Amino acid sequence: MPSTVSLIWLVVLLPFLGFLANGWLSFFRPDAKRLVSGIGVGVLVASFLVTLIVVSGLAGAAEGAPYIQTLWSWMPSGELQIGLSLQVDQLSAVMLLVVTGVGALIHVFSIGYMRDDDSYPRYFAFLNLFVFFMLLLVLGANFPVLFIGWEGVGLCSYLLIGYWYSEEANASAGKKAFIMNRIGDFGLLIAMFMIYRSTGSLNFVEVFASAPSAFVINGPTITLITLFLFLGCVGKSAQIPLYTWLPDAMAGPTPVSALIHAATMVTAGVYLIARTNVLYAMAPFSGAVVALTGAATALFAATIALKQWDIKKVLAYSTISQLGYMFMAVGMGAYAAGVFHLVTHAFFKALLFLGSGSVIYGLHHAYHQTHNEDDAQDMRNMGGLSRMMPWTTGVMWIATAAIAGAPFLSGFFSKDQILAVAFARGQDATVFYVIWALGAVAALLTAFYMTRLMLYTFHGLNRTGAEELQHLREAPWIMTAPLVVLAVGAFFGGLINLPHVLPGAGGLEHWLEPATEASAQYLAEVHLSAGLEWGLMGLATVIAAAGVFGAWRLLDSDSLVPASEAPEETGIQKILLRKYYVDELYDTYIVRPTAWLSQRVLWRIVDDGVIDGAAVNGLAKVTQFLGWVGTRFQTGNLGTYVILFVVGALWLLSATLR
Amino acid sequence: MLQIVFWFHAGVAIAAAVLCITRRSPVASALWLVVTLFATAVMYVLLDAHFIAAIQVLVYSGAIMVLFLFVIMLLNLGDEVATDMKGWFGRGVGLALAVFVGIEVWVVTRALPVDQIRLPAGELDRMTADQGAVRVVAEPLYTDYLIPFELTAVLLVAAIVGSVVLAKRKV
Amino acid sequence: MSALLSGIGYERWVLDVLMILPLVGALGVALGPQLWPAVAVKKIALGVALAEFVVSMGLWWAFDPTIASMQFEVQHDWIPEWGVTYHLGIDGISLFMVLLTTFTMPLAVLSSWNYITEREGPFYSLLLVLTTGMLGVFVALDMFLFYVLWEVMLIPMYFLIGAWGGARRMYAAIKFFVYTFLGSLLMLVAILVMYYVVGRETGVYTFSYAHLVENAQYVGPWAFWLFAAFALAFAIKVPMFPFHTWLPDAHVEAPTPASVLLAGILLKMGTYGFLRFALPFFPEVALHPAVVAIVVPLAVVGIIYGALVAMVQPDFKKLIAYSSVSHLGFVMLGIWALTLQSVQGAIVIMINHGISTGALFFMAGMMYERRHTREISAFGGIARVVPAFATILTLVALSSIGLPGTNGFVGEFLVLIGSFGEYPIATAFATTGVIFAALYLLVALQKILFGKLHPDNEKMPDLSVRELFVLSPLVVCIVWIGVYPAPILHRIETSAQALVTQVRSQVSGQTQVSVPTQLPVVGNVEEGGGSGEGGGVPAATETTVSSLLPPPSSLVSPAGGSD
Amino acid sequence: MLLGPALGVSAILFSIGVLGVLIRRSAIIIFMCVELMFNAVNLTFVALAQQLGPDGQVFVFFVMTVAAAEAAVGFAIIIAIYRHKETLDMQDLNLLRG
Repeated sequence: MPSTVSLIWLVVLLPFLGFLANGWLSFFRPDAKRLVSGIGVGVLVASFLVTLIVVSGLAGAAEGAPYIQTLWSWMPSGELQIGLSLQVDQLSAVMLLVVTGVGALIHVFSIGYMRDDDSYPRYFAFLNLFVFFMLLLVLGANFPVLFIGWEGVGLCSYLLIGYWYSEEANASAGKKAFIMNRIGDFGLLIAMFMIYRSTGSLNFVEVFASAPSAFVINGPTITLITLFLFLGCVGKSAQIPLYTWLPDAMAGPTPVSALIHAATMVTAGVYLIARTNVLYAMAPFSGAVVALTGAATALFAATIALKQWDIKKVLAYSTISQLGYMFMAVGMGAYAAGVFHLVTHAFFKALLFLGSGSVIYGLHHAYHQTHNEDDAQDMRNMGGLSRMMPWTTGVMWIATAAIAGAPFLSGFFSKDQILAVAFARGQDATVFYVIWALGAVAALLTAFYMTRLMLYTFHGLNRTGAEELQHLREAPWIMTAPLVVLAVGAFFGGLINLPHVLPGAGGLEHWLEPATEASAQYLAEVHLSAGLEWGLMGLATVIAAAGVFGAWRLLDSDSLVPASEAPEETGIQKILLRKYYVDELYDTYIVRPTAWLSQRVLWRIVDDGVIDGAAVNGLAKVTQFLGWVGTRFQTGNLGTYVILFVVGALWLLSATLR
Repeated sequence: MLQIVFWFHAGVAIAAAVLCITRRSPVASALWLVVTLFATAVMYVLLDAHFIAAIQVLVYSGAIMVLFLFVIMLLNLGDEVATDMKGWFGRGVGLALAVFVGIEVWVVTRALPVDQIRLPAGELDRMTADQGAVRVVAEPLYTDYLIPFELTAVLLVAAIVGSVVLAKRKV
Repeated sequence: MSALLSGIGYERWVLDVLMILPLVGALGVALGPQLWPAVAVKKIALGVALAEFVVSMGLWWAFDPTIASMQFEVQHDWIPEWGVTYHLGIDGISLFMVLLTTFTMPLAVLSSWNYITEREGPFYSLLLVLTTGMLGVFVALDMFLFYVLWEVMLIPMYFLIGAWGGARRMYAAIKFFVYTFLGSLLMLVAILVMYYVVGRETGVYTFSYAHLVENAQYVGPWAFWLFAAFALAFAIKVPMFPFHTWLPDAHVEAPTPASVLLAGILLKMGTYGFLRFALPFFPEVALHPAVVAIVVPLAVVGIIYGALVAMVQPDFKKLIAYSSVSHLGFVMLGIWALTLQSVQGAIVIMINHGISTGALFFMAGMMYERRHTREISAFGGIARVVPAFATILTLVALSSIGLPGTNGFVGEFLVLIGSFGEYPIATAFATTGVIFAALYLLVALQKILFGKLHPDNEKMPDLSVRELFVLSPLVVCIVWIGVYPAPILHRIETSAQALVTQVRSQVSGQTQVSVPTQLPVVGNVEEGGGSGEGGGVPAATETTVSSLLPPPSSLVSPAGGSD
Repeated sequence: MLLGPALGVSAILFSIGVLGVLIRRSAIIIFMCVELMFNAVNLTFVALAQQLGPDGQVFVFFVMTVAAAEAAVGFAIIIAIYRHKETLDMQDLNLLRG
């Protein structure tokens, strides 16, 4: 390995220093916004540059083995030796570039978006901390270090969702996210324990090396391990059934949604499965479960996104849906395709969120000027914004085209590859045709709801109100510049991994080969004739076009009225709007019964009633009663005492008689 | 002869004791108690305890009983009319218990295994004759029982101080 | 550093000094107002506590982590006729309990600075006497001395709760005292039985821990009952479900420093007792399937139950108290799994719990000082007015949740990974504790820190310098143990390994022990028609219990009358 | 040989003392009965001393001393009580009641 790769510790350290500095400033110099943004963005840019050096060093390396740097021994205990170790390989390099690159852009955007916030340093401190943990997640050389990052990003997500904590709802949303993540973490922990029990190690390299001998293919152990790992992913990446936190997480600042809840953290589950590809390859059943869950989530979330009015909620469900695609891919063993979609999604979804952030920012300012209390995120209050926000509209259309699958944009290639793999796998097992079909329908819906979002927001009649219209402006350059950069990425991102039928194909796939080759032996070769591949691409284009055209024809944005005047929804529309009532179901059947059990049964009955009341105080009562019986002899009358005394003396005397 | 004297005084002692606990007036009770004490003193003499008999008369009948009468008169209890005797039930219980006590005490004292350590017959009588009635008691008192003896002095001092403090009117 | 320490003969006097210094300090505090009226007693107490801490810090360097046996031993005759000695020593298991105690004491004194305003002299005196008792329990190597010190720490705590506590302090104090005393009396009986039985068999009547451990197999048929007595005493102290109900009352009513010591140190005595005494004395009983079938589920039930009940507590201190039940469940699980990782993890949790829960109690006390209520609902949105407090409370809560990177994770992870190999199902259930922990603490955090600011809280002052001094060492420890626990694990490892090996070897080595086959098995309760009213405690059948009892002849000569 | 009769008489006297304590309520009479019991015990001592040596007589001496001390303190208490309560009836004196 070239020595430049050993700089990897610096990549992790820089955001942490940023966190410390900004955290310090938030207490002692809360008004030093220039300094804060300088530090906050500076460390990220520096981290990105170091990442470039590291990755170029890695690219130049001859051997394929991952580079491992042990900073210090973390938890040494007998044969369990856990070091605080970083691992650089091709997979983590991709993640590194996404995290630091997209992260830096979002940091820049935040300077503008959060300009007027009261606790600006705190925001950047949290954001830096998030990047630190995210880097630790993707760089961890063993499961526990990955877990630090895994939980750490969850923590930052919690802190940033509840960033405006004065609103009860925001704090609740953060809490919900953390707890749902914790349910997933439970699975991850159990998986770790099982892995340690089977292989005697938790270091990636050792676990993967010993996996072929430690596990039986499709055996119960490996299946359980991978399913528990997947539970972790489900929590973190918001898949069915633990997805409900992500829409609520939109309570956080929009750049946070872009960074954490679209581009990086939520994709950690995909990363984890890609990282443990050997294990999943050995457990085809789990792989199918993953793929099916992904496909189901992709479709399910897409249907909900059809009917949401909150612009960020649409994007949130879209994110869940797109994550479903990624899980489809990694579940089927198409790790490169999954990571590819992860990368392209990071670009276009970050762009969509930041674009929506730009809209919300503009609207918010307009409302601020006119003291309007309306919801600045409801699409019914927007409309026709393209005139005021040409840049935002432009880049948003690029992102929409990318996500909808417009030919030759990034999303087109990445989504197509996933569906192609599913179709190809369908030749082995019919279930993959089902998955393909689900994915294809979800793709149609994606194109539809994204077009709907664009139409309602930027086109048609304006519904903001005349006075607000005077104050609507395009966002400052510090916000639009990152949008443009991301738009370039969203447009050309597909080039890194073109399909086989095109020249210069499979760049990312080749790059990732060292990280995924160990699993290749367990996976069936995916065969797809060139004609079929072209055909699928054509079909994807048709689907996308149908979605966009359908939205264009079916939706009548001119008939919309502002949110405050909108009539109550009915029927299937209401069900979709209320997200199939899943939150209510969870509340009725899980949250409330648990609370009731704890409060009424465990605390009041078991603790206060049985243990304390019956057992402990009961014993005390018995003692008290015996004592009371004793006091009955204490009349205070000497005569009684004398009689008792004589009786006692008699008894003692009689004891001496033989 | 000895037997007759003993039994006569035993009878007197018991009769006087019964009268003592049945008289209404405390003064009468006290005087009957004195009679019992005197009769006991005679029995002491018959049991070769001449010094103790003398002390009995001096200390008990003389000092302590005078104290009794003194207190009775001081508190003006002499002309008490209403009886302080308990009711029939109380008396029945008392009598039953007392009978039991008597039987048990008697049985217990009878059962003492004293044969091995018994002095030869008339030994105490001879010692009294040789050493004098006082020395028989005094010698163990000032040798073997010196420390208890001194402790009684402490006890008496404590009793004196205690009674003065108790009986004194609040300052 | 260690050369310097051995140069001043540190290893010869350190334990004596640690034991005596607080007593001298207590005397000084008691007499202080007469002798030096100008000096406040709390300053004397703080000085003594700090001196104690400084002296004990030397242990960190002087301790030799490669030795499994006792170090820094001191031994003096006490009652030679009965074989009672004043015998102290430290190994890797007790080292951190001692350091935790000396570390917590100055903070406890500092936290009482303004909280305790009346009868300061007695308060600080009791606090210092308590120190000696607590330290002594952890370092005593003589069962008699251990018992005496066990009681010594009980009495000051009774007075601390009873005299300076909250509204229901007498109820709480008496409950605490009676509960603990019940257990400790049973333990005394067990100690005496061991003393006589082992003495009779070996001819050496001594309370020496080493001697008793070596010859504990002579108790033979008594083992189950002796183990039960020890286990009950320790289980009450831990406290294990269902012996935990004294804890919420005592915690809630106790003044802040007493709560901290109660949670931070006293609870550890139970788990320490299991590690030091109950397991090494009676390994084959402790690890018998039937006993395991009781203890391990109880530990797991404690984890989940404590967390669930904590979730619905309206009183912040009570919430922390129930969370202690949950945390100590992990420790019990780790102890019973008896692998190196789980035991190390258990000890680390013991340290962590002292730090994190201690910090939580300190902060509950600070909240109480500001608002004179412990109701969670009285707060809300205070993060805006007290940012430093909010930051530290969040960090401490996260540590209690067991977030990786904080100390809480290290212990829980080691316990769970070590236990998983032994009891996979139980460990899986225990792992759900990480979800519930997040639940109750985040709910509380949200209600206290976030949401709308109540007008009553608008004037709330942020942390004072003194309070920062109390909390910052704890915060440093939380992060330090979270990211670099290796030095601590290193010091524990040899002793923990020795303990595991010793206990395990005795279990496998003694095949002729008759007790295990006769113990009641949870599964066949109905066999003897025992319609026990249930609740996890197996209703032993008539026949099995009587077969556990020593035969009548062995009541006189328990080991079978070889003499 | 007067040991047997003496012990018998002493048992009877003792029982009469007990009876007195049990059936009388006046503190001063009860006090007298206690003295009576002392006396009965002394008689036992003396009777046995004739057989076993003069140590018994020494004991009687001690008993008398203690009795004297007891009488002194006892009367002091009686006087104090009477001053306080204007009665010596034991049934009215229930200060021991908790």
